[in-house]
Amino acid sequence: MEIEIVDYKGANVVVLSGDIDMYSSPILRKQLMLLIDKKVPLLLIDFKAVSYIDSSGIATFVEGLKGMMSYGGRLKLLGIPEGIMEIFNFSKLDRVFEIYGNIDDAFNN
Amino acid sequence: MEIEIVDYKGANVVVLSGDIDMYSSPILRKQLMLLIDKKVPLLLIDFKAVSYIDSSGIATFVEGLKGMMSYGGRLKLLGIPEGIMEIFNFSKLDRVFEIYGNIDDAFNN
Amino acid sequence: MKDSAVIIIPSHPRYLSVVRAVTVRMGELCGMADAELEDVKLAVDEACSNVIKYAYGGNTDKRIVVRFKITQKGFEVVIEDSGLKADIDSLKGRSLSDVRPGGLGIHLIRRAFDVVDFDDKKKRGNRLRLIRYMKEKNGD
Amino acid sequence: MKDSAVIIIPSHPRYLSVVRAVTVRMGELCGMADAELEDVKLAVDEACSNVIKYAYGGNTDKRIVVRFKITQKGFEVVIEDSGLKADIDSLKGRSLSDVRPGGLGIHLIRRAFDVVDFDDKKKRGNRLRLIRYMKEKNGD
Ligand SMILES: Nc1ncnc2c1ncn2[C@@H]1O[C@H](COP(=O)(O)OP(=O)(O)O)[C@@H](O)[C@H]1O
Ligand SMILES: Nc1ncnc2c1ncn2[C@@H]1O[C@H](COP(=O)(O)OP(=O)(O)O)[C@@H](O)[C@H]1O
Repeated sequence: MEIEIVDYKGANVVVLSGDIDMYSSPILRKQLMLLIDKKVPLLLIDFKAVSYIDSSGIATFVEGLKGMMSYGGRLKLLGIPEGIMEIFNFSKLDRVFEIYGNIDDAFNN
Repeated sequence: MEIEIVDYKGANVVVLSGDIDMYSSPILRKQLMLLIDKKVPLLLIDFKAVSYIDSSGIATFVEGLKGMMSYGGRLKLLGIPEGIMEIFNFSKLDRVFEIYGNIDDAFNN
Repeated sequence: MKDSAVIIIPSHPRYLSVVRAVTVRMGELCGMADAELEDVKLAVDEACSNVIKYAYGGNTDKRIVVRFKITQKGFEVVIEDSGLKADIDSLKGRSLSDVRPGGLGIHLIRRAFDVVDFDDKKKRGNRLRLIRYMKEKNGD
Repeated sequence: MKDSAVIIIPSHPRYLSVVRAVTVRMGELCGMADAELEDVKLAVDEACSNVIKYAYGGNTDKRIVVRFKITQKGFEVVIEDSGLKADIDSLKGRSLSDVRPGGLGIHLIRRAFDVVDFDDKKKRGNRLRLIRYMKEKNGD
């Protein structure tokens, strides 16, 4: 997994690529927590280049969401590939996360 | 490996994809030999979607080339990806095969 | 050793990518479609992650042995460790409507495999047996 | 079993894709770049193909054991079979300027690995040891 943090109109976008598994998700968790500790109001996660996610990756986002909700921040997921969306659906987390097709939709809604 | 045989302006084009290894090259060999037994004058091999080739695959083409040369036929390779070209170069077979960038170049030369 | 393969890795999460790669290749040899491959890959990864977390308590230099077998009936994966015995009763995931981190792995394993069973006969450690029955293919 | 992995396959060419997949993943864990990965993948495949062809004479239901080890010095791959002993003297490829099918495998193995060595101590079968020394990386 690679993590890149870029700016989009003043919002933080976490651009992920590769496999998010039990090996890489602690690294992801650390990056998310750094941002959440700063109480960023909006965090966009770009999934376009994510090839794989396991339950530890899913758990990391659930934790991130809870962290952000605690101070009224918003976590938005975007560009989730079909195979990965399927896991969000299966785990019923599609109802819990804000999920968007692309960065503009995520930013404007 | 997948093999598809298509027609291009009356010439046979063997379109290959995937891995050519000790498992798949006997299947490829059989297909080539069917065409060579018919003494086709021109055979184009499209490598664009080939992801891997080992020495058994290379040997299959050397054999095919020899078969075609025996009756004056021409075997032309095209669209060879960089990593695979590297193996033709290493084995000095780039000097032995007719190698072209794309199907038009292969057909017209 | 017809139609089977074995991969042995250390109980470190960085080797999970190796197990996933083998799982996908073996699934391909078994004739699985892409969506099936994804499900089975995830399930085997989850089972191995659980071995690292629970059987080995996070210890990363133990061994995990994963056996794959392609049979007439389907695809079998057996995962062995020499760690703490799993408490079968604790082996249930959370209710999926209870949103919290964790508790998803078991569901993902059960989704991909028809049989999910710890072998009682194993004395030390665990032997988890997973079987996915393959649907008969048209024309086969 | 720190930093090592073992894959065991039947001596059937259809399992070579499994060995290639493991080789690539292990090479990645070793920090190899794409071009290196390709070379090493091909070399390990060629060595296993030779086991099937020569040590096992084409017999497809024997076993091949491939061990991978990531060390400080580099990447080590040990390939074991229980087939016919290799005649070390016949173990040379053709001259590359002699164009004919075959005789390329050994060259491809030697290109990827600094050490290519049969272990004399093995009684039955063969144990081929391959080592690729890793260049020190800048800044590491
Ligand atoms: N290999 C195992 N050995 C012992 N206990 C296990 C094992 N796998 C799972 N468990 C138990 O089953 C529970 C559910 O597992 P799982 O659905 O993977 O969720 P998680 O690991 O995220 O809690 C775990 O919390 C654990 O108590
Ligand atoms: N594992 C092996 N056991 C016995 N002999 C081998 C083995 N590998 C290679 N050889 C010998 O080395 C020769 C060269 O091998 P190689 O370069 O792979 O070419 P090829 O297999 O195409 O002839 C072979 O022809 C064979 O005689």
